[in-house]
Amino acid sequence: MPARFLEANEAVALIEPGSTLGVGGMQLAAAPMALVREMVRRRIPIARLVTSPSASLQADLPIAAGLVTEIVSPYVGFEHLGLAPAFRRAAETGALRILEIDEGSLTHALHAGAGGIPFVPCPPGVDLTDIPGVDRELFRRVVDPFTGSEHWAVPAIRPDTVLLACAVADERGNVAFDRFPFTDREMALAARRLIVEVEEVVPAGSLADRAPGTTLPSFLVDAVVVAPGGCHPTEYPGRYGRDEAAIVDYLRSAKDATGLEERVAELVAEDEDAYRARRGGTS
Amino acid sequence: MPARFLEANEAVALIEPGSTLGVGGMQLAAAPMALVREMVRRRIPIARLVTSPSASLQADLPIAAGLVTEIVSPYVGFEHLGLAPAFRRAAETGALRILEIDEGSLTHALHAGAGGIPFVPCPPGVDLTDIPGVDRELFRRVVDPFTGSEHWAVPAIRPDTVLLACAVADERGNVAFDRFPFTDREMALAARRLIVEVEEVVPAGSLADRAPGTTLPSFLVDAVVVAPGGCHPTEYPGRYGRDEAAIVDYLRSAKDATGLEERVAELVAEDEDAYRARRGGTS
Amino acid sequence: MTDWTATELMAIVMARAFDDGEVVVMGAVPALPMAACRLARATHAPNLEFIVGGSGTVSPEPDHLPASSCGGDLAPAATTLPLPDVVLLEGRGDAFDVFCAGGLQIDAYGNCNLIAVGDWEHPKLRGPGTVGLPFLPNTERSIIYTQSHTPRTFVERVDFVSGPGHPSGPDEERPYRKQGPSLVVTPLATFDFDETGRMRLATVHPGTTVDDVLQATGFTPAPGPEPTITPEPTDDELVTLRAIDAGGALRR
Amino acid sequence: MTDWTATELMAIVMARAFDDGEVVVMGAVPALPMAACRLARATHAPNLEFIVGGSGTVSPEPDHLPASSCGGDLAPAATTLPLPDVVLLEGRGDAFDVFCAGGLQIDAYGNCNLIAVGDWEHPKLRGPGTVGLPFLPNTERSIIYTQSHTPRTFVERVDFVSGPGHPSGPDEERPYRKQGPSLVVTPLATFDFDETGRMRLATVHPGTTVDDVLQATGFTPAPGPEPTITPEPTDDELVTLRAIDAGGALRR
Repeated sequence: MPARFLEANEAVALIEPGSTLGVGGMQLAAAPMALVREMVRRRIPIARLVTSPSASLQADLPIAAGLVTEIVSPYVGFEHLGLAPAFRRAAETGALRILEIDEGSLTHALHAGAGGIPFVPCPPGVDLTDIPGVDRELFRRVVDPFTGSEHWAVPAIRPDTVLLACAVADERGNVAFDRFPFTDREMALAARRLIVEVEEVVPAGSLADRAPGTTLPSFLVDAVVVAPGGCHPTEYPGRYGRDEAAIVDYLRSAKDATGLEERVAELVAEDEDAYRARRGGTS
Repeated sequence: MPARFLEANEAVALIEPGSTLGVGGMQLAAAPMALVREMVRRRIPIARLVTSPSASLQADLPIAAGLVTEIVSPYVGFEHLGLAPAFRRAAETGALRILEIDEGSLTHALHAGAGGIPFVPCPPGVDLTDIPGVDRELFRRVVDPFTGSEHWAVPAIRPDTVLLACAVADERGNVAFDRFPFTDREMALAARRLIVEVEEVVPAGSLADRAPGTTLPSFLVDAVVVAPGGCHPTEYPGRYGRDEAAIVDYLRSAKDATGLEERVAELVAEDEDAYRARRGGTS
Repeated sequence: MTDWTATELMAIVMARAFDDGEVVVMGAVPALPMAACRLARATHAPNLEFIVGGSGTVSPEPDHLPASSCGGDLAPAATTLPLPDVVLLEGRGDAFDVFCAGGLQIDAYGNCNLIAVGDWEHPKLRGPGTVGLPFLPNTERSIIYTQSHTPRTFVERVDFVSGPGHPSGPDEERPYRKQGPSLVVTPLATFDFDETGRMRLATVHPGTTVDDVLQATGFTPAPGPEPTITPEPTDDELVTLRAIDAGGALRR
Repeated sequence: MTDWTATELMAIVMARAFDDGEVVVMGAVPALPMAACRLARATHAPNLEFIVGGSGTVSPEPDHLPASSCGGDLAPAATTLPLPDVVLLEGRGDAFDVFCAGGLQIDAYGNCNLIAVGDWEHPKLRGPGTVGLPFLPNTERSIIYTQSHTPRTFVERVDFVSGPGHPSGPDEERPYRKQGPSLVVTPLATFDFDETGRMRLATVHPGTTVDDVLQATGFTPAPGPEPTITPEPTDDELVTLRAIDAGGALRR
């Protein structure tokens, strides 16, 4: 069926409270913040948050709002701008369970989830770290039936719902990425339910010239939310840059726990239109 | 290092006799025939031929020439034009060892080879077929350490050399696919040595606008051979169609074994320029 | 209009079997299932989507019916999935609704064989190979079609299962199987499956008798309701199909 | 010219350490290693290629040094690898020559820690996470760099190994390890590694004393040849670097 075009509040209502949520976007780019903000406004609790190999505000904000019980992420931070304040505090106080994982194991686990592959033996590398030793949930030993050698393995990951930011949707709900798909397509293919925020809608047929691997057909997309500039304060590569002042402001507010709480309260008190008006137009 | 631009005869000389060779191209499209023909002319023996999920002449011709000991392929045929005569005869006479595999298991095995992943447990489906039961080399049982359930698994596949057809190379040896990459990129990433035939060479920097997933950087490419129309008689999608008359002619010649032998002898007696002149220009 | 070909009727019968909103996958030699999908989209199933084999094209609408599943003439398409993604989704098992498949042999339980007739080690006829048929059980249901309705094609038991059908006995456990094969379409007739998973004759095409069909079938179909006559193509179906098949691929 | 910054010197030292034809990978906050790669390409290593983190861009040449590894300003690039392909190649282990990495903690054997200072369950400082550092042993060698040369960063033993360095004893078997960490670059000095895999002081930067470096280092480096003074940037290196760093990212 063609994807449905929904408002952000309708779309995030599809997230089952207490389920596993995947959020796309990498480092300071392409975070589906319009959807994440709406989820925070509606205070939807997330049992397990799965991120891209590197997440920033799309992980830190829901953690700041106290909505996340467990996280599967190889990185939550703000690159040159600093550490992730809510993630860090929650980790240090024990308020957040961290399922330690690295970029490779996560990418392969999502690929396995996308393909009905039950688990994946890990390539060399992670076995020389302390990562697989801290938790038996994501890493277990397996014997290669062809060689007899032993490896760490990770289970397939299939988030119940995945939130992504894409560049455009056509009128039928096919969506397209721009310059960098990151691991967002793997997460999309692994999703049981996929919600995509897009910068704009284009006529049906407009995506026909896009290269394979830069689009997702509508039958994989459950809902499309039109949210121009919705990645703010992260960037959408090639469309608009990140708002570093807004990110720095967020990080500063986190100097104490109440500062972050105020930020979350501020967000909850307004809708996305008000947010967009307040921050001014980056798009 | 930037890829070297070589003549076809120099490039195929990189194939170690008796090694594992991967050949790209899917069904009747994008078969790297200029390279395969040159390999046949030089009578390079292949211990194990690994194909895309569906191969045609790039598999049948080396088999017709008696160069192939074993094949790993989910399909060798000519779609609407008929069965693969040399493959069929060699299978029926026992002259060729077939390592039975399906599209999914092969694609996952190449992906594993590309990623240093030792083996892959198979998704559901192949376990309900007779395929895993006929040979222990490509399929063995493995227990999922997370659930305890049993699955078939396939080992990683890394061809010693891979031959592919791409659309273009830039002057530094970066290469680009056009409309359909098929599984050629997986095979390229799994290759220990990669030889690419291209339709044309474009200036350095020309591929900068190509989408991720439609190019391969030069450091993955060992040799580039410029061979316009080199996929003949298969097509290069979007550049030229297949020469069905030439394919049908090949299939007809195969009515008896000597007919195919004559075809191979004809090919060996001429170089690629002469071949190109004889067939006339499809490009 | 009555001058339709058996292949056109097959396309029309398959088109009728698709529901709106379904996602259909097909493999090599896609003209017939592709015609069926496009006809369904043009009539009762505007939201059906279909994926053409190795190309990964999604619902392409070229001005003719391509003979190959990987050709450059599979354009334009709304989007294109890289083939490895199609493979992933076939394994995932909840992305596709209908798989259109066939075989050198098709048996009474809907198992398909594209690998070998006779003993696998010493085949009488070596087929091309199975490609994606092992993924058949992962789609919600499958439609089997063949243009060769003979006792050599329709056998009691395939010599090699390369595309799994229904379990053919209580000892066969298939825990994740979905509906499995639901329809078989040939130039002579259509079959469905009874509750044991055995094929039974559903309809015979106009001009064909039940006896013709049984003679051409290498096994005894399960008993079932009296076969009916396959409804002829309507004028609307034929006109629409021929606009899709401007090149006459189904009329040769 | 003598008005270079410590960061510029670090970029120049790293650039000198690259060989022509090598393929370099880097992660988040790429300005410094990217500057080094571009400087190397512009001087002695025209065929060096580098991949910038999550973007997958190969040898991008924008008119400045981007602060983020995933930004749209990483353009133009000759080609771009999808991130999942970079991950595959990192696991394959023979595609990349040099990995540029760092850590919250770096220990005497070149192990890096981006995960947790203190006990993992109750960390004193929780780091962002390890991203791709577990793939460090799969590149031919690695260059470790950090702008924080303090006893808290340079420790005898990291609290958590998230980026493997040299085996730190005979009981540690690392069968597929390659050269491992080969160079450490800080604002004060450079280190290499002795045959046991332990870090030793190689050069101290102009204006810094050996004592300064030892005071800033939380472990005793292995004995080795007398440290020399890091060669100052040449005029050519500085001019070329500043053309690459038009935005002055390394001068702040």
